[in-house]
Amino acid sequence: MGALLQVGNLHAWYGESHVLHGVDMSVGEGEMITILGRNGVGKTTTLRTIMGIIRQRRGEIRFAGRDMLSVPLHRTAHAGIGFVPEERGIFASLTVEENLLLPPVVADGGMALDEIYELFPNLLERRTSPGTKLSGGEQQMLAMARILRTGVRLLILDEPTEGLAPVIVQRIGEVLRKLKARGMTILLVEQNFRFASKIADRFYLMDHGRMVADFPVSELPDRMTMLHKVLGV
Amino acid sequence: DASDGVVKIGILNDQSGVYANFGGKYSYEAAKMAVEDYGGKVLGASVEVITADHQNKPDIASNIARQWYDTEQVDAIMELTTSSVALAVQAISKEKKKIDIVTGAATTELTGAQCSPYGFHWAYDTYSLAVGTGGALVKEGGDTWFFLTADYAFGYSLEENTANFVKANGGTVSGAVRHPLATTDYSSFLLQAQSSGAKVIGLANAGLDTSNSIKQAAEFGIVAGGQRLAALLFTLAEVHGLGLEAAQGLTLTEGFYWNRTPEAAEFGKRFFDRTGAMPNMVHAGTYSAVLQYLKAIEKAGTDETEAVAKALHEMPVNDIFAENGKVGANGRMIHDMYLMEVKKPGESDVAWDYYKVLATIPGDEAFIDPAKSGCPLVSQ
Amino acid sequence: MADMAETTETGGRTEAHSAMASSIRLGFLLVGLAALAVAPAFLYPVFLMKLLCFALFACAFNLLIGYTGLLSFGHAAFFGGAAYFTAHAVKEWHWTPELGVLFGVFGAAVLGLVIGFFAIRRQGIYFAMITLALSQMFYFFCLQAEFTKGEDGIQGVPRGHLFGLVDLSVSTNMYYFTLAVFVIGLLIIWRFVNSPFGMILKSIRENEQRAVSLGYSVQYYKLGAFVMSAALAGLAGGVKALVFQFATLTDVTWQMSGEVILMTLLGGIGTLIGPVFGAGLVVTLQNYLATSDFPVTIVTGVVFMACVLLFRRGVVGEFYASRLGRRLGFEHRR
Amino acid sequence: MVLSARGLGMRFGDFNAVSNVDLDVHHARVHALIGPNGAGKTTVFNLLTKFLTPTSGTITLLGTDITGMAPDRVARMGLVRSFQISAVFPHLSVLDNVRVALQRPNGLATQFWRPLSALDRLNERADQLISAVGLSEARNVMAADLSYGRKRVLEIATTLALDPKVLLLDEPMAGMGGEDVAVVAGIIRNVARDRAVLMVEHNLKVVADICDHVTVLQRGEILAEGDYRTVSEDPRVRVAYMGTEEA
Amino acid sequence: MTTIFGIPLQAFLGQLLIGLINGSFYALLSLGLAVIFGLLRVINFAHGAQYMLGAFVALLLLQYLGVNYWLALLIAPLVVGLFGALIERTMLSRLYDLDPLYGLLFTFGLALTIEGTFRYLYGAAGQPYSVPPSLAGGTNLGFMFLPNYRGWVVVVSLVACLGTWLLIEKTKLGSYLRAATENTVLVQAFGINVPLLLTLTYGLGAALAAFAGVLAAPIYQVSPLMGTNLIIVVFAVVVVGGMGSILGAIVTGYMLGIAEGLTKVFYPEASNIVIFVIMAIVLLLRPAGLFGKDA
Ligand SMILES: Nc1ncnc2c1ncn2[C@@H]1O[C@H](COP(=O)(O)OP(=O)(O)OP(=O)(O)O)[C@@H](O)[C@H]1O
Ligand SMILES: Nc1ncnc2c1ncn2[C@@H]1O[C@H](COP(=O)(O)OP(=O)(O)OP(=O)(O)O)[C@@H](O)[C@H]1O
Ligand SMILES: [Mg+2]
Ligand SMILES: [Mg+2]
Repeated sequence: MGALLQVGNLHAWYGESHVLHGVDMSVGEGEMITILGRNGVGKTTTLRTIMGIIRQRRGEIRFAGRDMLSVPLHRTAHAGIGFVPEERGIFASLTVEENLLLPPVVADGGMALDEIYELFPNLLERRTSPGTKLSGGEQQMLAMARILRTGVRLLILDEPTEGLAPVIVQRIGEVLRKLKARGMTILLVEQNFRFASKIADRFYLMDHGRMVADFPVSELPDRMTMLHKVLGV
Repeated sequence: DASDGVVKIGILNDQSGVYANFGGKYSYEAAKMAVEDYGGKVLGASVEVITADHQNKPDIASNIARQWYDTEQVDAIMELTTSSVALAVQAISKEKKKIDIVTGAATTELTGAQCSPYGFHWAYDTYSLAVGTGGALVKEGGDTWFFLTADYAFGYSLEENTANFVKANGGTVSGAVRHPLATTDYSSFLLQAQSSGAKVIGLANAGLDTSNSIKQAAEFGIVAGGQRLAALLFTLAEVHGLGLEAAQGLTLTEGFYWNRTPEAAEFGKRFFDRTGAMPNMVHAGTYSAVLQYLKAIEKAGTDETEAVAKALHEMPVNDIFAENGKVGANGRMIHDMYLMEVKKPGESDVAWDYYKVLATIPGDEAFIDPAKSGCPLVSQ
Repeated sequence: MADMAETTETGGRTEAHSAMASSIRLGFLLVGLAALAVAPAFLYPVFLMKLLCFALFACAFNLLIGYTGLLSFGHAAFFGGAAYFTAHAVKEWHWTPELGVLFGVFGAAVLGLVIGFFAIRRQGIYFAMITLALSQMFYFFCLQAEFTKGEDGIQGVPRGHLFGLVDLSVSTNMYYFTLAVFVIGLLIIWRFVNSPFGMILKSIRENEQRAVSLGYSVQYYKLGAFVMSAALAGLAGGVKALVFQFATLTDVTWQMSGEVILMTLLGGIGTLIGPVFGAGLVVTLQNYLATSDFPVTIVTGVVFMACVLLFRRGVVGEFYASRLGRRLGFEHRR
Repeated sequence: MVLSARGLGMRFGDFNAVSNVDLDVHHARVHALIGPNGAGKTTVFNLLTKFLTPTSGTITLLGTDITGMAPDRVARMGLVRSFQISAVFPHLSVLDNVRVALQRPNGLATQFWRPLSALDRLNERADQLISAVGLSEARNVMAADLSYGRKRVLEIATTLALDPKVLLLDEPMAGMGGEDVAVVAGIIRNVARDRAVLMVEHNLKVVADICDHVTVLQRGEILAEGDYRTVSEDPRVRVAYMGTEEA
Repeated sequence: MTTIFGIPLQAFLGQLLIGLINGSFYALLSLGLAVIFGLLRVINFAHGAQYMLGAFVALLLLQYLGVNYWLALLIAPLVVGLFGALIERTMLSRLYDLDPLYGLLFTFGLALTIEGTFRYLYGAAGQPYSVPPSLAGGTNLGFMFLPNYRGWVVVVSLVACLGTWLLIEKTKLGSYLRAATENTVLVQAFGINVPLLLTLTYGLGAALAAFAGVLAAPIYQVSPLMGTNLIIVVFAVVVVGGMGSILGAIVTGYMLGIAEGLTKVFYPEASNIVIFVIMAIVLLLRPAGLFGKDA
């Protein structure tokens, strides 16, 4: 069986500016992958292009064997991909609970509401307040929690730990591990290297709109000098 | 003889805006009928009618007027719906020494302070409407009045003129309520009018405002309750738009009714064949103005402005519109006006047969005495 | 770092480019002015004057929408209001034309201050609706006020003698007076936009909150721009009253506010001379349609829709953005 | 002491976002405000800069009571903040972004009669600021075209342009790559030499490295205060905020 | 006799009721505007034209097909709603990524076109549409003669307003709509067909306007101009209410209808500007409007 997500020679543009210059990557079923890279190399763009949010794209995107290039944006989720954007995208006019219940369930196997509240007690406490009245961290939790209900197979996360307190970061790490244990596939962009290094199975290193390295966690120690040079970590 | 071998008449009015039904394209049609009826030629020169839509904008109107006079050799401009346009174009005509005959605007200013030696006012004005409805109706027994007045100069002058005639004829005015222009709902005002107990409710407004007041008065059972509605500026076209069901019993004054005389009826039918509507006083007035203008050229033996204006001032007007009409020194064409009542649905047997003529107001009563008009051209 | 190097290079090129661009622009400007100077020989002067008045009006409007992002739906109040003020001052008080026009400008500015005071409390569409509502109030005022003479309008306004010397009832004199006012108005707008103040306006349009946190009293800047725009619209309206020798209700209706938006949109929002072209097109179109069988409102409406859908940048804006325009060194801002 | 708050409180409906917070910010010191998400840090910032009006308490800036003042006035008095979500003028170049910030303090904001070139005299200072944050190569790039991290750096540069007496930074390092973090930490350290800095930051390494004083907030109240070592050893802080992780 | 501010109590009650009736139209129209604005961020300038279209469709249905009022009350909103949906799908939807002002300008052009076309075809003078026979006549309430039809207008508009409010605030569909307002792309990424939702919304808004139009047809002359001036007043209503809330639009609609009605008694000259004056005052005291959420 091939990879769950297969990306080949992917190009993408913002208007006339060419941002992705042939991204190749593959994500196996049940894997947790982290994309590393400096600011502005195109990590977010990669995720958005895979989701189909950026439509100016060329190349190959296959999900579970299906060509995604021609799939309209609102069908991507139904194919089984869930997305948590960098800016979180909490809806101000909806309460926390309405936010939670918003994305339609696309397949069986999603979490129940109780389970979610158990994982994120803050949300339970504030379930009736408007979404954007949450603090930054609470919003991040809500954004993740929201997707867990839907039963998607691949979870795409853009910098889930940005702006979060260390305790919460730890908690998110735990959640991600639990999700992985349930068989969910996770693709992650992360600036917080320390966090990423603890949970990912495999890494891609991105530069100038391309993947420049690809290695499993086991090779991490050997790669440290290189990473240090490129990322400054 | 005609200076350039052709006599050109411009019909300038609103053809797409709020007054498009009042005169509009049909006035152009009426003008063309007049030319045809006259034989298409005067003093051997062919007569041409051109038209433009001023969109109710005085600046567009004056641009067109100037261009017509300066570059298209237009000899006279007529119709000129809306007083701001009529006054502006009359000023230009005066400056350019050209003839204008207004049939579409109501303001008495045209033959008052802003009169012109070459400017004429046909058909009607606010004064004549007030005399007709205010004066004649009191004699018919409508002696207590309540006014529903559009809250701007036009409304005030209609109300004031009418009230004066009501009082002069022994009637009383029990009150008035001012409504803003383009109000949609009149029920508040109508209730006030209803509770005043006046016999006549005078509608000193125009166009859609009047239509809506009349329609809602019917809804609140005002006419059925015994009060009488008098519209101070309302024409056949609008009665048609309102329908007899709502308009029945309404009193109004017009300068023309197609079914009043056989000649008028004959004209009306011909007009109807061309337009699908019967003429009102603006259409018939435009017909009359064009015809009279051509006759004046014939009489003067030239289309030169001074001579034609002189002839227009001197000649009596006799056509389907006016009987023994005469033109005052201020440019006002003085003719009879008619007080009408709108028939009930059952009383009307022919299509467009809407009016009963209640009274005829002789021209000398209906219009301001030129000597008292305030026109500087008249020795007071 | 390769891309950075590239941007610096482009930066350098842009500077050389912009030097060339400004000389080309200057060339265009001179040609345009020369054309206007000799135009009365070929075109109808009153028509030209009307065009210049509306062009200035549109430019004044554009000052607000194009450079501060505020869409006013009530600019007719300033244009038509000033026409009334000027007409009244000249006709009833016998002021000289230049004083009459200044009075119109002053009146429009005061009106702008009042309307602006309320309107700038909200942004975007709300702003548009508030200006619309308040200008509608002003319309009702004009309708009922004594001095406007209701629907007759103030008629027969004398053009008088400029500075007591030049007889403006001579068409050519009036034309060059109008042209001079137009050029001065345009210069004022140009300077205003390309000034330190203009820079702050631009930044407010970009990110209002940030401007506040940098210590700018955003409301005052917006109000300043609003009053400036109102005053210039008043300048156009005042001159128009002299050109046509009347002031009527037409110029204070909300349809007029819509028209000036159309002019600006058609010519190119945010371009200095776009509105001039837009005004030219609309005025010509209206004049032409007056004698055709086509209903004006439908055509106006369709042009409006087409403009928004198909060429939002407007005639001039599209030209700037086109290959030729860019080759000539123009750049479109928005 | 340049900025101080006494008994600061903020209610949203029946929710107490901030209650009874006393805060003293001193000249030439970097003061960190940390705490779990939702503790009320951003709200405290909003209160101090007057973007929100406190439901109770007073705020004093340089000896003046600013509790009832408008935000732009407070900014002009020298209290300037950055936003948690990056705030730049997207369609202005990096240079213009900084120059806009410089205009007002240099009295070049209201001149509508002067040409734009009048602003050229700000270039020198602007370039200094731009190079101080390492954006020199991007000087003529539009802010919108910068990556997220670089936008944040630019924002700090514009904030510094006001030469504020008190600088409030809301998570300046969030979303920043490792190399930028070090640079920005250096910048902050540097600017704090002659002004007061109050910052919210979750990156504990940065807090440990550059902050002189730390206030820990929890549920809108002050949980602990002191230098980083004292605070980080407080067991309550470890439970509520830091978790088991080492900085 | 009891008097209030010098007006007999009876007359006062009558005027209050009339204000409520007019408020019904304001409420229906501002509700439609609020729905469209809330979800599409478009100020629908064509709302007045769509109101007029509703009345005209009813009129034409009667004239050419003999369709009665009750059927027209269903068919006309449907027809106009479909027309709106078509416009949205083919044209308006291309403007969502742009400044919301373009939506305003587009619908302004649309309004001109629709009104111009009807003026061209049917002239500016009104045409009559009669009250349905079952609602003809009136009831003497003691303090006034209330035409039955007007009573019906109040009731039916209340029902329509309440129904719409429930749909948007209390249903799942409503929460999709509200979310889509804020971040179309993300809602789509969650698997919801947002373009379809928006089309439906615009259709719904237009249908509400048309519904009000059919209701108005028997009261006012059916004229191409009937919506032109109304729309500006309704804008003011919306500013007073604050665009954040659907409920606000409804309540403010009724309130201002009543305020206007009372002005017609106490100071009739000001009755057309009273709403604008209230707007100015509200803007001074509460810039976000009476029910607006953003301060
Ligand atoms: N909307 C946009 N329009 C034009 N260019 C953009 C846009 N968004 C991003 N870019 C550019 O595309 C490039 C890649 O951006 P992207 O957001 O994918 O970077 P990133 O790797 O996610 O960075 P970060 O770690 O800062 O989030 C950057 O150079 C950025 O300037
Ligand atoms: N305008 C508001 N209305 C209601 N509640 C609010 C409002 N603003 C903030 N809150 C609530 O106040 C609490 C404090 O929020 P704040 O944004 O200050 O947290 P924070 O400490 O900055 O968190 P983070 O580190 O996640 O940014 C949160 O629970 C939030 O939900
Ligand atoms: Mg990113
Ligand atoms: Mg925060």
